Amino acid sequence: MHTVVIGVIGADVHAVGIRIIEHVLRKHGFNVVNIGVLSSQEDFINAAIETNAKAILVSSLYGHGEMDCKYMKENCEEAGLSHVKLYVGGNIVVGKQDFKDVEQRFKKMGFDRVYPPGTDIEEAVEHIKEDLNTA
Amino acid sequence: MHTVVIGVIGADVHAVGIRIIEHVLRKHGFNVVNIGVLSSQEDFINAAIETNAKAILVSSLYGHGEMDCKYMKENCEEAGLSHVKLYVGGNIVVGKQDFKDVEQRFKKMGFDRVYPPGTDIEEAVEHIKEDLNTA
Amino acid sequence: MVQNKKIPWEEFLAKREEIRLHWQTGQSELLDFETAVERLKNVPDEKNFALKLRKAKEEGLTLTQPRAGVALIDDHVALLKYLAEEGEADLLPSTIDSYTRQNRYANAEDAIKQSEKQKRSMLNGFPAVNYGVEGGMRVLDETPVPIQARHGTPDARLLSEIIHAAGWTSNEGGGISYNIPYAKNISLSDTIRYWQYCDRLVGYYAEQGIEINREPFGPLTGTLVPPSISHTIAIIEAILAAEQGVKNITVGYGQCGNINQDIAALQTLDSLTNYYLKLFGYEDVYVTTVFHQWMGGFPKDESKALGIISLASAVAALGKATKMITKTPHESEGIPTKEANAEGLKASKIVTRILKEQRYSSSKELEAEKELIKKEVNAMLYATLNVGKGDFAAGVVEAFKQGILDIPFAPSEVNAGKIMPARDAEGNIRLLEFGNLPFDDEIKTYHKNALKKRGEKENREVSFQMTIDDIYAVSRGNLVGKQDPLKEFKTP
Amino acid sequence: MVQNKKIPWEEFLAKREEIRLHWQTGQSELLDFETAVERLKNVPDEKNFALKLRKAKEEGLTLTQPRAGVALIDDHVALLKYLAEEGEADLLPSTIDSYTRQNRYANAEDAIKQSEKQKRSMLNGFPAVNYGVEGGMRVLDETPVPIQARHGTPDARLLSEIIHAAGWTSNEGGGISYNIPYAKNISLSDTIRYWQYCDRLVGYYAEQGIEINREPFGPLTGTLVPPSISHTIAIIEAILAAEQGVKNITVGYGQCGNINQDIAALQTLDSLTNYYLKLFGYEDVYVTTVFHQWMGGFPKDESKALGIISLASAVAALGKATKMITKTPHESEGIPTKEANAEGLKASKIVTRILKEQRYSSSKELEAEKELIKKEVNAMLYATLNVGKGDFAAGVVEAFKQGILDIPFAPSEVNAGKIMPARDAEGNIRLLEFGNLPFDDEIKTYHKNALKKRGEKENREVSFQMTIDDIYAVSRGNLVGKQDPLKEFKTP
Ligand code: B12
Ligand code: B12
Repeated sequence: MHTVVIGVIGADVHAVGIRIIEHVLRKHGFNVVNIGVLSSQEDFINAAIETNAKAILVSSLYGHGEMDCKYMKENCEEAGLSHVKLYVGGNIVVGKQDFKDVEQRFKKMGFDRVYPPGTDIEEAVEHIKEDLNTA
Repeated sequence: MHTVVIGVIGADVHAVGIRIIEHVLRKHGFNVVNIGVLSSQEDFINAAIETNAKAILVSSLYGHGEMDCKYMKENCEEAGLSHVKLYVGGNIVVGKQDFKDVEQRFKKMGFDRVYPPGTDIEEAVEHIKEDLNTA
Repeated sequence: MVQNKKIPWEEFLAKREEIRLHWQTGQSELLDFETAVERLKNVPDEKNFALKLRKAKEEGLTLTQPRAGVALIDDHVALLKYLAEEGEADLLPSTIDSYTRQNRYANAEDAIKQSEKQKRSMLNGFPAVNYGVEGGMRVLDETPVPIQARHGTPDARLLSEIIHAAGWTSNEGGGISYNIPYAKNISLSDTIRYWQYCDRLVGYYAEQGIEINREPFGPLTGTLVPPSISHTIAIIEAILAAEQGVKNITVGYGQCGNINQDIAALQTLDSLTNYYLKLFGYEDVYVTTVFHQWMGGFPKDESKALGIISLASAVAALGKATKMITKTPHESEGIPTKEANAEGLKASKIVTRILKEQRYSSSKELEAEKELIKKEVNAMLYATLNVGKGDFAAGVVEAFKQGILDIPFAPSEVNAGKIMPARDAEGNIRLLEFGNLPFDDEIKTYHKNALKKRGEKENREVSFQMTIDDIYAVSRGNLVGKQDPLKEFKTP
Repeated sequence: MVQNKKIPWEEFLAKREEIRLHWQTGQSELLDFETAVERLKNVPDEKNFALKLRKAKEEGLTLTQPRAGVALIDDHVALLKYLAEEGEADLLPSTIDSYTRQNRYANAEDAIKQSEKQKRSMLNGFPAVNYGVEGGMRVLDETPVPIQARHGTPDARLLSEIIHAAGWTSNEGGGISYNIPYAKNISLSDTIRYWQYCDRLVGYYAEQGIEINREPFGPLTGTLVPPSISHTIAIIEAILAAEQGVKNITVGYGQCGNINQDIAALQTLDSLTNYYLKLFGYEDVYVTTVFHQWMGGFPKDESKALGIISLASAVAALGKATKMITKTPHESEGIPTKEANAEGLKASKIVTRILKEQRYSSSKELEAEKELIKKEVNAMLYATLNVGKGDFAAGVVEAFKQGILDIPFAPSEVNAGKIMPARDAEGNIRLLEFGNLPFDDEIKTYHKNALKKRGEKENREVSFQMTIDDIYAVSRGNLVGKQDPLKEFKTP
């Protein structure tokens, strides 16, 4: 049973999506650590260390995601979490932007997978299973 | 008191606008000859000859205006009505087209003034007064 | 004198031979009844218009249907496909061009050629007669949902033959509704006879076990038509169709704008049509309703147009219309692009779906409006029957002559044109001039008082100027027309 | 223990000194009361938010107001101008960014710099504290209609000082509504105190003859909140504001989706707020209402989004909301472009204008829903007052602790989070789990029966899965969430 850390980063209080993500991941048999809204990078990293998580799912809805996620990969590596997969989704930038651009920016920042607004979480579940089982 | 012939050309049955045009032109003191809907070029020309009209207002709503108005200027000239001003308005082409193009096409066909969809008839009244008094 | 009597079969067949000569496509062997019946029997249920309407009514759904038609068949097919896929249209039309509507097939042929040359549609619709049964079959085969011909053709006999033989299972029109708003001086007796033919054709197919839907054109001139008037015409056309053997009829109504009046209209349209059909002995006709989104002048702004489209959709859904004809953000400008057409469809779709579980509650105001509509319809129907000496077909001709039936803003000279509508203070369509409508004093007083109240509220006289203001109102963003005090007329 | 008592003036002034030190812009001389009062007195009537609302209510109009805010002031001004001119917005906002909302002014400063460099807004709103009174003045002076700050700030004291001194005559927020949906673990006592301060400030200006509008944030989490719960919070916040001297209050409500429930909610929001204000001794408060267009997840398709926006506008107009906060076709994606924002505004505008003469008729169903809301609100208010030993401020803190007040899907740990909503068969929001809400058996049975009926209709159990389906429903084009039978969960 894989452990994944989920939460909403930065000064973001959108609480609905993460609750459903938790629910769905649990139904799929994951051990889910939900650190909730208004979580800092440190909160994610500490939770991942403590629970020996294999993946971190960062949710960001409110638009400041790009700034909040800066150096997250580097900070993970520094904390010894280079092996932990990084996912990000929600409305991760300000405004309606071309998603290919956005995806590239976040991949450059070190995220393994980047999801556009309104992604069906079931879709991501398939990816997580894939990524963690081959890892 | 100037006489103007108004009507709706071709196989077009849109009857509301022309009725209001008649009403407004009357209020402004014109002698209005309304030949109604489903009028051919000949109907317009005959009415203008009979009533010694100074202007013909062609209304076309249904989209076939461009075909219905072909050679209208030439036919007027042939009938000895070179001096009669030609106006056209309504939804005179098929679809939402750039109006500048449309205007040019109809001016080339010999129309003195060309009006876009939904033109306030009061606006045209000013033009008609201008054109007929200087003519 | 035209009569409401089923056309004898031999007479029909003789006429048919004649009509097939009107244009070369009439001679196609695919028009032979055996072939046509075979073809129609092979239309799958999900592409049968009549069946899809039945299902929707049972489920309480309001289906969406656009207007659409272009000159060239390839483009027409692509357009319809797009509207079904991207626009999620539940039903498809083929709007027929205006030359075809006037039986000017040679003009249409020219325009097809011109369109090919100029690579853009020079026609405001699809010239179905010119493309013939083969063309119609292709359109149906390449699209995923039922198809209906929508037009405005006084004499649609050849057109109707062609589309049904092609497998199209619905046809819009009627002897009154495709004459008075669409013609200048064609006799009503003629158009009623033409449409009796079209109905007889559908009746024939019904006898072969093929259910084809027929739809009188509800909104008429689309311009401030009081519900009772369009209802009366719809009910008469339903009766005329039923006599010829039509078993599946959709009666229509165009949005007025006051929600209470619109819901009252939709509810009574269904109940009264059923009531009078049964009363006059047509027991087994399946009746559905169609709501037309605002049929008058639209605002130029596309977002505002979508606002009106969505509002109309809410009314249709709450009033449980079986289907709804959608408009587009390009309405005020011209025939829409396929994208604009799909936009109107999608906005409509979500609103009807969101509201599908909801209904409009009964209220004092709703019941009062329904009562008024019922009384008015009843008065007009009985007066029509009376002057027809018990026959609706003869009655219609005479009733129009006398102004017992009268449609505002109609181009037809057959129409008296003596009534004048205007909105009351809440935006209900009332009458300013009654012409010769057979209304009693109670009804007339009701209208007069309603308009008087508006006059008082706006501090002006009740007059034709109100009507003019109301005609412009929606395109300028209001329902009840505002007088423009800046606009004073001066003589030149 | 926090109490519902007007803050003594000396205490207020002392606090004020402290707060002005929170960020450098707090030290501007324009914040001195004499200057600020002068400035506010010179705001022309047509730019006074409170007065424009009064006028609209008297005329029965529903005003439109967008959300809008960007990082850079030039862009912000241009944006607001565009929304007033092209979008025809009746009222303007300045939506404040999320760093400012968390009082992280240094982060905001960074983001302003980054935005300048990258030439695009890196903030989700306008950082009004960083731009100070001078910035706020410029925004008001260069735009044509009243301006309100809209945010979600638990501690908005400095922000409120700055915007009012700049001449902005309305402020959204409240000690509950800007805490529970917008924070994780800030104490309610604290946020109530912070907002008592903001209200006291408005009360002070009122004493100087300056009418400033205050608006509790109605929709809370925007996610399946039953009307009685948001009403209860709105009424308590109105009472808390009135105690501090606020005289012009707009209570709010977010569209649920069932029209009957929405209209019942709008009508009771107005009547109950007035009733309880008077009951508790606040006689001279002018109450208006705001309707929020659908606050949950939107569909991706822009036409569909406009469909929902227009439907919401119809409800607002029929329910006679004084104003309406509009959404945009970009809602599901991100902060809208100015064009998209104007599209939402224009669609909204025409619908409210078309319906301005119409009202929703009373019906059995409407009155039943109103009764239910009234009973529930009454139960929650009295239970709150009871645990507060007669004091609403103390009562709120205790009521949340005990779950007597409970908001679904709130991020705050102060909130019990024990209730669970779901829609009934007609799309009304009902409760699946009541937590510790002080409802009697009659009320609970009503909810249970309603949900049972839905369960029967859909042939499934009443459970949290319904709630999840309902959360997704509108974004997928329905109101009542459909279970997806294809989607079976498998364990990895
Ligand atoms: C009402 C209406 C109908 C009614 C007409 C009833 C009747 N007999 O009058 C009905 C339902 C019957 C109808 C039928 C059709 N219609 Co129609 N109709 C309209 C609609 C909605 C409003 C027209 C109207 O009455 N406006 C109110 C009056 C007051 O305004 P107006 O007509 O624009 O006229 C004013 C100004 O334009 C100006 N003006 C007009 N002419 C002139 C001329 C001059 C010289 C000047 C200065 C000014 C001027 O002054 C007038 C008074 O203010 C318009 C779309 C719209 N505008 O929103 C479509 C529209 C005109 N119709 C259209 C079409 C295609 C048809 C049909 C072919 C197909 C169909 N939809 O069934 C048939 C045509 C039948 C035929 N053979 O003509 C198209 C035309 C498309 C194009 N040009 O690309 C339109 C634009 C809708 C659309 N976007 O598709 N229609
Ligand atoms: C409800 C809502 C609110 C509520 C939130 C209540 C609460 N505490 O939860 C309230 C009203 C309080 C609110 C406030 C704000 N909001 Co808001 N909000 C929304 C809204 C309408 C719906 C969000 C939602 O609950 N959706 C339902 C859930 C189930 O879906 P979801 O959140 O998208 O999550 C699903 C998927 O995206 C995916 N997913 C999410 N994260 C991740 C991560 C990974 C790794 C994966 C694989 C998948 C995934 O799975 C989830 C479950 O299916 C959205 C717009 C929309 N989507 O229509 C705006 C929206 C998110 N909000 C927005 C903004 C700007 C704000 C505010 C700043 C301003 C304001 N409007 O007041 C404040 C922010 C406050 C703050 N500090 O965070 C913007 C963000 C803009 C941007 N990114 O450019 C949006 C997009 C609206 C808009 N277009 O302007 N909001």
